[in-house]
Amino acid sequence: MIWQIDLAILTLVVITAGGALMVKDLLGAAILFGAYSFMMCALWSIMGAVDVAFTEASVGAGVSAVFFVAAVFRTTRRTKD
Amino acid sequence: MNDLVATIIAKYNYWIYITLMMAGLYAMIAKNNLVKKIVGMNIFQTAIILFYVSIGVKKGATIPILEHAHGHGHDAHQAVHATDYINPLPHVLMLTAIVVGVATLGVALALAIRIYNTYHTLEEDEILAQIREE
Amino acid sequence: MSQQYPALLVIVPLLSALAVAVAGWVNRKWCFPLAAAALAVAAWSSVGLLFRVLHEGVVIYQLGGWPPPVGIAYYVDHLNGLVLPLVSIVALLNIMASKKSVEQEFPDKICAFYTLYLLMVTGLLGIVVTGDAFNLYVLLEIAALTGYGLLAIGEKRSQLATLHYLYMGTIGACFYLLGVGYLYIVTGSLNMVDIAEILPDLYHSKAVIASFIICMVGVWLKMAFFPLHAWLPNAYTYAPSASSSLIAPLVTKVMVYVMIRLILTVFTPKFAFAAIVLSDAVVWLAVIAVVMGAILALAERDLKKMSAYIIVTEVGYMVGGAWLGNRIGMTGAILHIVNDALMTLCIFLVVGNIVYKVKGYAFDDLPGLFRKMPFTMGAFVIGAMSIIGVPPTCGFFSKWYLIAGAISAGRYDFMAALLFSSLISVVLFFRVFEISYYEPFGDSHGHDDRSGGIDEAPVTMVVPLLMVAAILILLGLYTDYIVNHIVQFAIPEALV
Amino acid sequence: MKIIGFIISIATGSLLIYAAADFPAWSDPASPASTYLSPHFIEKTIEETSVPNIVTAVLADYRGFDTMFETTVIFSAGVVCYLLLRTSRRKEPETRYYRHILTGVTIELKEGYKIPPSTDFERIDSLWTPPDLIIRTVCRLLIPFIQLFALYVIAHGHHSPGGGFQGGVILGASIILFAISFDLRAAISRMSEKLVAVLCAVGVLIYACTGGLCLLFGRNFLDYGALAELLGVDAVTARSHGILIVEIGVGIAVMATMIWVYNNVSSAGKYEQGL
Repeated sequence: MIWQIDLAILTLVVITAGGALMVKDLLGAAILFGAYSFMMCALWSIMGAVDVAFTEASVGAGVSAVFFVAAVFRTTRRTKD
Repeated sequence: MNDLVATIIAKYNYWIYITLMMAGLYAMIAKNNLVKKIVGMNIFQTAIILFYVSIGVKKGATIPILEHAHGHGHDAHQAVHATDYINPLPHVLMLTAIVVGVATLGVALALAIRIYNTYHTLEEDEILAQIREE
Repeated sequence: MSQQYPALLVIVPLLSALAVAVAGWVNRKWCFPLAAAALAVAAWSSVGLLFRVLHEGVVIYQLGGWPPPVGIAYYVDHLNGLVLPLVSIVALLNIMASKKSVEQEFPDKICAFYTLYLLMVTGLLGIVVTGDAFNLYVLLEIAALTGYGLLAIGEKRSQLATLHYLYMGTIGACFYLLGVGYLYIVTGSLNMVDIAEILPDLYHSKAVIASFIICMVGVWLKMAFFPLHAWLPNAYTYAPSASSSLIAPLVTKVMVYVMIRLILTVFTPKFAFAAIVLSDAVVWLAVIAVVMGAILALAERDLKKMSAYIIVTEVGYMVGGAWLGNRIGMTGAILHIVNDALMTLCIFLVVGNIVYKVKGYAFDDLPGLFRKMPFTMGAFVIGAMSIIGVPPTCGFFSKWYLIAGAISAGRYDFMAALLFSSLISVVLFFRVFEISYYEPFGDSHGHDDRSGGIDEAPVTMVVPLLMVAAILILLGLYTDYIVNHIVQFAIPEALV
Repeated sequence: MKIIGFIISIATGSLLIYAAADFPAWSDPASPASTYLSPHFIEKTIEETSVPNIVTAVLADYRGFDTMFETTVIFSAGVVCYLLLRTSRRKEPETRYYRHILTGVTIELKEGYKIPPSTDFERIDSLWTPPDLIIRTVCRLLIPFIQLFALYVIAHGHHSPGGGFQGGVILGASIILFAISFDLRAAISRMSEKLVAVLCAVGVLIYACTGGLCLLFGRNFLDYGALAELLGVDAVTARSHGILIVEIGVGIAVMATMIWVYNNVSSAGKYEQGL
């Protein structure tokens, strides 16, 4: 485990999570959530949990993000917070 | 002081997971937008998954897939030592948790769409105002 | 065959749920018979299992043939032996009673409804029967997800109420998962009995204490214990009557069971009541829950929401009784799980019948109902008597045990809260009786039909309801048997 | 609400931080979690199930019961989305639109009229736009490879990361990609709602029936060792095969549910247009 990469990914996880919660646009939140999931997936594969990372890559960063985008498309992008 | 720094560094994964969990929990309670709450819910769930995956990590061990173990015979492989492989049990549990997460996400989004079709907004205060007017 | 009862119990509803899902695309008429037959088999095997437990003691069933700490095992003792028949029989009676109202409320989606109904029962039975802490989480989520589906197809406001329930339910389930994770990190095991064997050395570990608190908070969220109850009244009120009469009796009660199981089996009473000082505070919370639930119920002007707040009160009874930390209180709490499930079923079935005929459940819709629907309202009287706690009905006996437990624990505040809420229940129900007995039908609607002829709900709805009412009285008469032969063995010797 | 949320999350966080002090050191090989139960899985898996990927073995065999319910969770999510969103199938809109594929002419039909019986017409939605050539071509090229990879992931789950769940999601994602790059109607014409719904249930049924089969052979539920006679192999290999069978079931169920949920969510239950 290379600690520099580990640290960089941990930082990115926190940044994308914060971004997904703070950005004032639901489509942006959906995309940032996808990025967050992907960073999580990278973190887990570093930790050796390859199966979990694989699942998260396909489910979290893939299908969940698509569901979010689809739902935002069917409703609205507008948000107050 | 050095002790404190040492603990912080030694368990930084746990601190990250607690931070993410707090952020998700806060978003679920305090955010006004229904979809934002769902984003918070997912972050909350992934934080717990991160916690479980952290339990499984083992120093000096590799991923839980046995090497040189193809074939079915009992003599085709050498003795396997538990210290060489990462603990697989938390991974199994978390596969299940991820699935549960995406299932909950689907249901929550379906509900949000239904609510939008009824009230034409996703903001909770606006919906409650509309309900009060009825 | 009887060796496989524990498996059949969960697998038969699951298989039939899938069969219903497939059959629904072929012919809609097959859904109901399949579902009812599966629930009958589940009820049969749960009763069989109870008798096996009574004769042979604890039944352990290894799934996949792996011995417990490695694989998942079912662990059936007197406690879940008692709750299993309860769940399956309530589900069976309710599916019979609600056939007509399902056909009336959502004719297009009967098959999806019954699929979810059976999956929900699968989840609840699985929660009760399992002996594995993580397996419980998965089943918890099945019961919760299907519950969201069943609740959200009601009135216009039901979706928002359900979404709130979903947020709260997910937090609750995740807290439980986190608590299990904390247990796993210090013990390395997921099997409940196994954890209980490892834990005594770790009672002073901060992780175990935190795990206990987190698990409890998670379970309280799911059962709507007072400060965490906000999701319940709306979600249950706006739901279709067929789903609310399944979910209202069972979900909160099964969660109380989970709490008692965690206290008795996983953490053991020694830890929960002696090693950490929480029980006083929790009983205080329960006192507040009972009082506030009763007051909030008093403020409501419709029957269904009033019943929903009564559930909050009853949850307060059970949590308080369990946390009194003595044998009598625990007996009362376990007994009350059974009684309250049936009382709530009775009340919600009555509401379902009223909704079926009158299309409303506000107090304004009730006038003249005693003359119009004599059997329904007769059952309502029995259910109400049981909730108030009038002797021949079962509600009296569990309340008796709870009060006796409060006295022997020296918690007179809890006793006072119980008596206070009973008084409030008297007011609540007699108000309903007054409206529906004395005020003539049709006043508020301006109908000209003042004759008040009998216009009872269909037989298929009334007969199960009357059966529930009969069970309420029978349970009251057989309380001694249940306590001496079942509940007594459900509580470990360590708890005095 | 913001203040309450802040207090609650701080309280939770501090409880967790308080508890984390007593955790075993991070990545410690001597921690209880690594020494109590997991050595059994790591050391015995190959003897007992002959599956090198321990995660797959534990997932589908030792804790196979969890996984069956995990599949059920997914299935119930599909049913809930259908129940909540799907609008009645009987109602046909008053005006329908058809497109003549060869000429690209769009026809608007009032209620009661029909198009000439020809395969040259395709039904389209009011907001239909012609699919982009580049996207369409790239997707047409990619989708077979994605599906092939998904099948590899399902089949090779015994030896490498992956298994029914991941493979199923990828398989579902390939169909979702098709629905995004063309439109939902095109995807549904290839995979009808009924087929998707039935596949969902069939996937879980495969899993549950495999377990039920073990009951019929007189063993406990999901004890794949019972399948040895049926498959004509020894008990250990039977476990390996049993795992493969249930993984296929999981794959089918997950694929179908992902498509089902996407169809309902992206069209809000109307089954038109999509994303």
